[in-house]
Amino acid sequence: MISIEQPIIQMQGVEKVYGGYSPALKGVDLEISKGEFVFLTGPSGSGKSTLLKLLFCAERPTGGSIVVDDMDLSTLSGSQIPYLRRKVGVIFQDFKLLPNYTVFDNVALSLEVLGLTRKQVEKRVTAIIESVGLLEKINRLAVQLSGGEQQRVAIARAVVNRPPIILADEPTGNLDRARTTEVVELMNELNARGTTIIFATHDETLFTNTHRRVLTLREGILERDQKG
Amino acid sequence: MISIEQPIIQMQGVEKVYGGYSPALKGVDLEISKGEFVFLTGPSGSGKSTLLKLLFCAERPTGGSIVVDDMDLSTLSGSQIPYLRRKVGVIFQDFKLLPNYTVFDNVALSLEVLGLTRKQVEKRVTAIIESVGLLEKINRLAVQLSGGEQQRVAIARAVVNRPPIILADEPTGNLDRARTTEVVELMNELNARGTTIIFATHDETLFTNTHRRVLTLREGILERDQKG
Amino acid sequence: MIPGTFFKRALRDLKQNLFTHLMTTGVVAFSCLLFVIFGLFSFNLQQFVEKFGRELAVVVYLKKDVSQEKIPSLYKRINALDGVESVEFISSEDAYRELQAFLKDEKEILEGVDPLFLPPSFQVEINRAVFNIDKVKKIAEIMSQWPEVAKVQYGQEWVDRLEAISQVTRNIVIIAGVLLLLTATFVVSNTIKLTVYARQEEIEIMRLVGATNGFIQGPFLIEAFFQGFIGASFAILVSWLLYRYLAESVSATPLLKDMDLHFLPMEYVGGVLAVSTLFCVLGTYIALRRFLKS
Amino acid sequence: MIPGTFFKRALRDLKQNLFTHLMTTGVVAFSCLLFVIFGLFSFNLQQFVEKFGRELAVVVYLKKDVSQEKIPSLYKRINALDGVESVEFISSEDAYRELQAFLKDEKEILEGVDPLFLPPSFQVEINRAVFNIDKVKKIAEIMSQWPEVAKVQYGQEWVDRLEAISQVTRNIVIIAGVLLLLTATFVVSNTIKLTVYARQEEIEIMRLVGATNGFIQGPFLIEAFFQGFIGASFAILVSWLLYRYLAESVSATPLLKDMDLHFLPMEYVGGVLAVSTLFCVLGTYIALRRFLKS
Ligand SMILES: Nc1ncnc2c1ncn2[C@@H]1O[C@H](COP(=O)(O)OP(=O)(O)OP(=O)(O)O)[C@@H](O)[C@H]1O
Ligand SMILES: Nc1ncnc2c1ncn2[C@@H]1O[C@H](COP(=O)(O)OP(=O)(O)OP(=O)(O)O)[C@@H](O)[C@H]1O
Ligand SMILES: [Mg+2]
Ligand SMILES: [Mg+2]
Repeated sequence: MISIEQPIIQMQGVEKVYGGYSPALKGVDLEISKGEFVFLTGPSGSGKSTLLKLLFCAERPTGGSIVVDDMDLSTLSGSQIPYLRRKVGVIFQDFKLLPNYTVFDNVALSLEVLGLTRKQVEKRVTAIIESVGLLEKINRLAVQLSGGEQQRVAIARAVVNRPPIILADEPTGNLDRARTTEVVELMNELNARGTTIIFATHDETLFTNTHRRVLTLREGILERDQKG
Repeated sequence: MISIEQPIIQMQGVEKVYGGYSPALKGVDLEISKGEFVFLTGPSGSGKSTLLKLLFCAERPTGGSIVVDDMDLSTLSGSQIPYLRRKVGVIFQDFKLLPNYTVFDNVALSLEVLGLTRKQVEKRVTAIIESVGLLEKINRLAVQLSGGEQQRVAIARAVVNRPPIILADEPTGNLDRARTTEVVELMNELNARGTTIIFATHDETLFTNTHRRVLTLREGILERDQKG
Repeated sequence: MIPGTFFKRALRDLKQNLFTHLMTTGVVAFSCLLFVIFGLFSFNLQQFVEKFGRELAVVVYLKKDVSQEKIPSLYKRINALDGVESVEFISSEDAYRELQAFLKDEKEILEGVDPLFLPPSFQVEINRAVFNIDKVKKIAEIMSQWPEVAKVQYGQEWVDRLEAISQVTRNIVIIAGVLLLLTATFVVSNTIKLTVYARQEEIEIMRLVGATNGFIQGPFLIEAFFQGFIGASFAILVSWLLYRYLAESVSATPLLKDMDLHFLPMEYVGGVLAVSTLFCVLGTYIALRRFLKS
Repeated sequence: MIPGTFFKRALRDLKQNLFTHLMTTGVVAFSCLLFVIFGLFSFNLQQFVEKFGRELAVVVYLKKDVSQEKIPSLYKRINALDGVESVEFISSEDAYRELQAFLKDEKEILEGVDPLFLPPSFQVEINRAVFNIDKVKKIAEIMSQWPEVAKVQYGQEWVDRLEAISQVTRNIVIIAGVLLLLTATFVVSNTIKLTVYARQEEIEIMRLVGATNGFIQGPFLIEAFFQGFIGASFAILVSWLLYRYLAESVSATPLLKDMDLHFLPMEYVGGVLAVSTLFCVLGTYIALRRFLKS
């Protein structure tokens, strides 16, 4: 299912050292094509989240170059970052929901920042919330949800604006088997429509029987790049 | 491995309705003996976290009675709650670490609230941090850790004061297979020393081949109580 | 970006953080109130000192033997001097009557005294010369050299004293004003900082989902505008009510009737409103900047 | 629980939240400063009015024909009256000399006037009778009925005016004081609330791991104690320096020398320290309570 198109993500010799500590990423070279679905795995603390954070400028690399959708992140000015982030839907490992916003408002935020009005977003937000099975809880505050429910809101928020790239950081850690399958299917569907997906996970069952490409990090080094 | 001793946790007709919403727990009857190791499973939003929250008075039941280690939680006064919580080590689903405290200080907090001085806690804290593999990061702030590392700190904090009861809410959701095995082994070891453990998880592989007791919740109802 | 969206979001924020907003508005109101009342006080003090100063006059005593005919020409010469506001002639008889009035019930002590024993004089009012003692001195010097003049008296001691008092008053007012301004600035900017910091997480998350700085700032700045404006308006209203109360109680006391109070001039009121609003908006802008630059 | 642990934790907290702590202390300091300076001002105003009042005297004019021998007995009788502070006899000659001194350069107008044309009198000082006009009236009435007395004068108009002024002053001082107190209370308690709310998560987590309320409150209350104490001390220091500066510049001005300024009495200073400290501790306690009861 790998479409051989132009690369949408390019990393060259990327290094990330968090001030004063040992490097979290060392010399990562990576190229991901438009429309690819890539799993990212590796033990706890190996640098998966760091790699993803670099791709939407939550962190800046301390070495190497990164190009995302023709934007060179090393020369990207601060005022350009929001426009990068609108192209990249991120499911955060710690969800990063606004606890006192409702489910609807949390998801709608992704569209509101684009300048759409409430009217315009209503339909799309409702549809995506339904697809993650939370329609009946649409008006609850995020803080009133269970862990798995929060995770699904985070997924909905990342995909609602149909970004060309989705970075999913452990998006099924709090979900039961059935829900996990649903999420993977949602990702497959989005991928089929052309979305590039990087899916960081510890759950080997998710990729062992697929033909997806699997990247394995170990102590900041891209140890293995197993094309599916 | 179920030791037939006196019950340490007793729930009778427990019901929990979060203000105005449909009930999260309905008529749960449950008895857990001292020294038992119980898995708690069920789909997302089925009430696992709610059940655990009731056991350390983070939430109060709206019906039924709960007795934990001879303390009747329905008559427990506010000033008694801290003493209940010192007997119950909780690994929170969302970790609940203090982001600007170091790993050491986060774990030490559990012992400091007992009135122990720094000197006294130092040895125990260091030992437990080493056992979760974070010794080299002991002086980092919690916010500077990866998701899995934070989860391990949360585990260390819950067990460092050797409580007679441990409530683990999805303690391996952010951990890789190897780390997960380590955590389960740590729990087994604590259990062997007499600690009662309730381990909420979605990961069926953790209990399918053991002979542990497994409780299954579905929509707030204790659907299945499978003695191992 | 449609401004309407900003207003709607500002409104939602307002509902969600009502307590904090009321608090900030309260802090702004109190700060402005202190400042306005202080302004009211020092403004009236200044008016009072000025009025008092304006009542000071230069008295020109004529020699007793100056003939009546010379009076009109002297009157004209004095009136022609630079800085003279008004001139009044007081004959010996007038002066005697004034002394009688001054002594009131003891006027019998003047029994048997020649009504003409006091010299005739001119009462000269100087045009707002209070704080310009040099001009008074110059005028006095010119007149004292005229042959018809016996003596020029201008209450030098009083002028000096008044000047000293107004100097000290001015110093106190300046120090107190600067202190108040510092306090208000410090307190209001801290309150703003604390409320913005309390929403740090919200700001961070908005940035992560692709919000521009403008999108994030918009509602904050709108809210800050209203906090500054409503707070100051409230302060002005309260101090106006206070002023009405004081003014009425002063004018109801017969002895203080001539001490009429004034409210602050419109420019000052407008200034307080403008500065308060601007300050809140700017303070919020600066507090936000910390979280917006990456 | 060992108090030492509390101090150590308070110290760690202080380091971690240094900025917030400095801010709170600053807010407390500014609030106290305003209050102390206001106290300084109204205290001196009151002293000034009182002193002015104490200088008011009742003058008893005797009939011109009263014989010298009666003076001592009259002196004693006046002195024996309830409320009389001191009595001074002024003979006709004394009065004449005083009038000469008063007229200064114009004393030539008294030329040819009989030095005895003024009646002898007693200058009676009333014991702090300023605000008790009734007592003055009563004394005056008693004395005016004695056959030797021609007239009793006590500047009724002045006493009334002074009373009216001090009434208005007192009103203004009370209103301003209440306002200041309200402002300080509001601002300080809000700052405390905001800083405590900012640490809500920390408090919640401590409770979840089994901390008692005392364990959580301890460091907060210790910090609040220091904030209140240091803030107030700072304010007192600054206002003392300000006072020194003003007092010096007043005494350096010859004309204002007799207007000697006073610093606040020790009780007031102690009161400000105590109230500030207590208020911070209590405010923190109340703000914390919201998060501690379950
Ligand atoms: N504070 C709250 N207010 C209202 N509803 C709540 C609150 N907390 C939980 N709920 C609801 O109660 C139900 C049970 O939640 P709970 O967190 O116990 O689920 P869970 O089994 O732990 O799920 P997960 O596996 O996703 O963590 C859910 O439907 C949830 O939406
Ligand atoms: N802000 C930070 N400051 C310092 N070190 C950090 C910071 N964030 C991450 N690290 C370190 O960088 C390394 C990689 O972290 P990262 O979050 O990328 O791991 P991960 O692969 O996502 O792990 P996990 O599966 O546990 O989430 C870890 O050792 C972590 O401690
Ligand atoms: Mg991670
Ligand atoms: Mg849960």
